[in-house]
Formats: sequence, C-alpha cells, structure tokens
Amino acid sequence: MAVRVQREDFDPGNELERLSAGNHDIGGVASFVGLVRDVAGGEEVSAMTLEHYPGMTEKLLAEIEAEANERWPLEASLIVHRYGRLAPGDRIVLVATASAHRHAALESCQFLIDWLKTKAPFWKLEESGSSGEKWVAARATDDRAAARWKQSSDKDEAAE
Amino acid sequence: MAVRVQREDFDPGNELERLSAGNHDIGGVASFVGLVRDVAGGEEVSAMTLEHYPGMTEKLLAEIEAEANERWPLEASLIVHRYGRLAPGDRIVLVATASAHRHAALESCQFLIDWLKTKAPFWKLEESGSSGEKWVAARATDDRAAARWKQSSDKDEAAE
Amino acid sequence: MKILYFAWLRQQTGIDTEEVEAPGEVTDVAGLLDWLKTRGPGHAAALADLSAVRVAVNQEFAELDAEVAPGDEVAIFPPMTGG
Amino acid sequence: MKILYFAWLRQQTGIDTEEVEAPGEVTDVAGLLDWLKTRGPGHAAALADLSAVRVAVNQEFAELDAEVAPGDEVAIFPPMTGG
Repeated sequence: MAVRVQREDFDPGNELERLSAGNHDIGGVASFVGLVRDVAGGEEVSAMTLEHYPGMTEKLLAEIEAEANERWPLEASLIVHRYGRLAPGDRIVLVATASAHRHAALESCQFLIDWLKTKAPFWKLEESGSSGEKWVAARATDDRAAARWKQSSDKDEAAE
Repeated sequence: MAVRVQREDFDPGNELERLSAGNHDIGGVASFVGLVRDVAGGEEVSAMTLEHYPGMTEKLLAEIEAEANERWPLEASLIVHRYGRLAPGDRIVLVATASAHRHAALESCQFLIDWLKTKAPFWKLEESGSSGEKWVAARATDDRAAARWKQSSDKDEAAE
Repeated sequence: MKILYFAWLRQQTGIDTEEVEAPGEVTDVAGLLDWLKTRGPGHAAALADLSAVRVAVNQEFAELDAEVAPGDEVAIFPPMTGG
Repeated sequence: MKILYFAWLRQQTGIDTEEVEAPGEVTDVAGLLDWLKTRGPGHAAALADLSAVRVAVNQEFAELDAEVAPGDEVAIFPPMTGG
C-alpha cells in the first residue's frame, strides 16, 4: 500500500514493475492512468493547474486505499496523484491494484478512481487560449459513479 | 487497434506510452497485466506452458478488439498475449484501452480480459514439482464473467 | 481558528490562509460561514451561495451543523474535481 | 480434411495435425468425431467424452451439427483457459 502526492511526473512502467516485483501470489495488476486532454466541454484547453489541500489529500488517499484493501483481497496497491501546472498529454494520476484474481484488481482500481474524482481534495483550473482561466465544475456523472460503490449494506437499505 | 501473439516478453511501460503518445483526446488509459502465479488450486506451480492455435488466435483477438471498439468510444487499444513456457512472476497478457473518458477505458479493458479467459484459443499446462504436469480446467466463474458482457439486447430478451 | 480557502474561494477572498478569532456565539460551521461573510466584500461574494461550498474541519469533511472551536483548522472549497 | 488437436487432445492422440479423407457419409462435426474415434485407441480415448471437447471449423467455433467438407480445417480442443 502506498500513496504519493507530487508535482513531478511518474513512470507507469516502473511503478507497475515495482508493485508486483517478487510477489508470485499476484495473478493480475490493473491500472488506470489519467491524462490531461486538450479539449473539455467543447473548449480547447492549453494547460491545467491542479490545486490540492496538502495534508488532507494524503490522509484521505491513505484512508481510501485502506478501504480498498479491506473490501478486496489485494496484494499491493498504489495511488500517485500530481498537482501543479500540466499540459495536454501530461499524466495526472495513476491507480494500480494487484491481486491473486483479476476481478479484485479490476474492481478495486475502478473503485479508487471513481472515488478520487469526487472525494479527493483536488481542484482543476483550466486555461484556454480563447476564454482564459476557468475552474472545472463537478459533474453529476462522477457523483453517480462514486455512489455505486456504497457498501452493499447501504444498498440493501436503499432497496427496501 | 493492435493485437500481438508472441513468445517474447513485453514491456508494459513502453506499450502504454506508445498507446497514448501524441493523442491529446485521451483522458484515461486502463490496463490489465496477467502474471503467472506460483500456486493454483492449492498446489505449487513451478512453471506453465501456454499452447495456442496460431492463426485462429490472432483472428479472434482482432475480432474481439474490433467489438470493443464498436461498443465503447476508444481512441486506442492493444492486446498482447504470450505463449510458450513461463515461470511464476512472468507476464502472460496485457490488455490496454484508451478513451476520452475513464469508464469507457475501464469497462472495455475488463470486457476484453473476461473474453480472453474463455474464448481465446489458449490452453495452460501447469507443472508442479509434486504432481507433474496438468492441463488447467476451465472455470465456471470465468464463463459467468464473460456472459455478463452479452449485448444488452440479449439481456433484455433474457429478462422477459 | 485557522481558515483555509481553495480554488475560486481562494481567488475571491484573495486569501489562502487566515488566522481568525470568531466571536463566542460562533459554535458551528453555519455560524462560522455567516460570520466570515462579514469580513469583507470578497468573503461575502465567495460565500454568497453555500450550496457551491464544501467544508472540512480538522481535515474531515463537515456538514453545516458540525461544531467548530478555537484552534480548529477549517477549510472551505468547491466540490472536488480531481482524478 | 486437415484435423488439428490441441492440449490434452494432442497428447492423447499423439498427433498435432493430420490430413484425413473421411468417408462420404461424414457431413457434420458429430459424424466426423465419430469417425475419428475409429482411427485408433488414442483417438477413441481422447474423443470418448464429447462434452469436454470444443471444435472449430475453418477457425470458427462450430457446434456438433455444423457441416464439414473436404478441404476444411477442423480443430479439436478442450475449453479454453487463456488470459
């Protein structure tokens, strides 16, 4: 289990290699890399700045990673999230999970990225050549994506 | 879109880098790497040999990759599957998908690996120090995982 | 009490961190936000629509009725847009 | 007709590929498998339980009632275990 919040870029190949190195109980490694797009909501994006809440970010990422490790039988997990000014094509975030079985790896990876989108204290400021700077608004689809990971006990109550 | 069936190892970092290079419409890259475990069904595994059906394998992988590209708005996709004799910790398969949006990437990646487990003409022979060679049996859980990706029109019919 | 502002709340208030001494009748998040509005036009504008604002007290997400006390770290920010 | 065997079917028959001329009454996969059983004890053992066997005709998965004809490539193998 590891969490890093950093300004510097990361190397997904190295990170994945280190995640599973020497652990022959691992049958699958799932990962997701988020990249800066050059368009958002139909508008060209020339750069993006990610602001975060130092201290709380690391604390929350460690908590959600611990929750993923409770809910799925993971052999290893990693979250790396960058902050600062990024250009289109730059890496923003890496989530990687390793497990004996592929579904635990794939599901926990999706759980972590859905969670990051709505609950991690990051804010995106987009720069556009035509319309200047704009804070990205939260999206309802991201809230719905995060909501479907509510524990099944919650879901059972909602269904009753 | 690309499919490779090869004896040689592959470098996940390089593959992911090439998949998204220069395409700033990509917002997320999902990937899964399958590894040889040193234990299966409670028994120690010292090595594994993957046999496949040359010609049919490549054809089917290309077909399923095309289907993923029809079902999800993908910017890029890649399947690399190895054959031959592998040791615990060795990489077996890489599936990677890239899209503007993370759910398309994550779901299509899971679709492809579920499909590979049951429909790609590969067969695993496990070697164990204690009990010799054994062909791996197909698993019902893998069939169920593949079945849930049936097109929604099929599902609608089943629900009626 | 230490108040932190992020994203457009930081820009509108013109402040990233401020040390404040709230009056004794401020005991919860709602009361604190109401009092912060009085600190200037930037604060008033930033906190005009509380539905657009999220709060954390001592680095835990908090609702409007959560308690606050001297010494707390209170962060005010818009809904998160990470990942 | 070209017959390919994979995995334990290859081991039990002792053959990976064989060229065969099936009699005229063999027109579908079921008939072909029945006839292949008569080619020797290895074939008979390998094809004893058809529920454990999958077939592809010209590299397309095929059911027992699928047609086969001279010139076809017919592959016989257990359920797949890739990934």
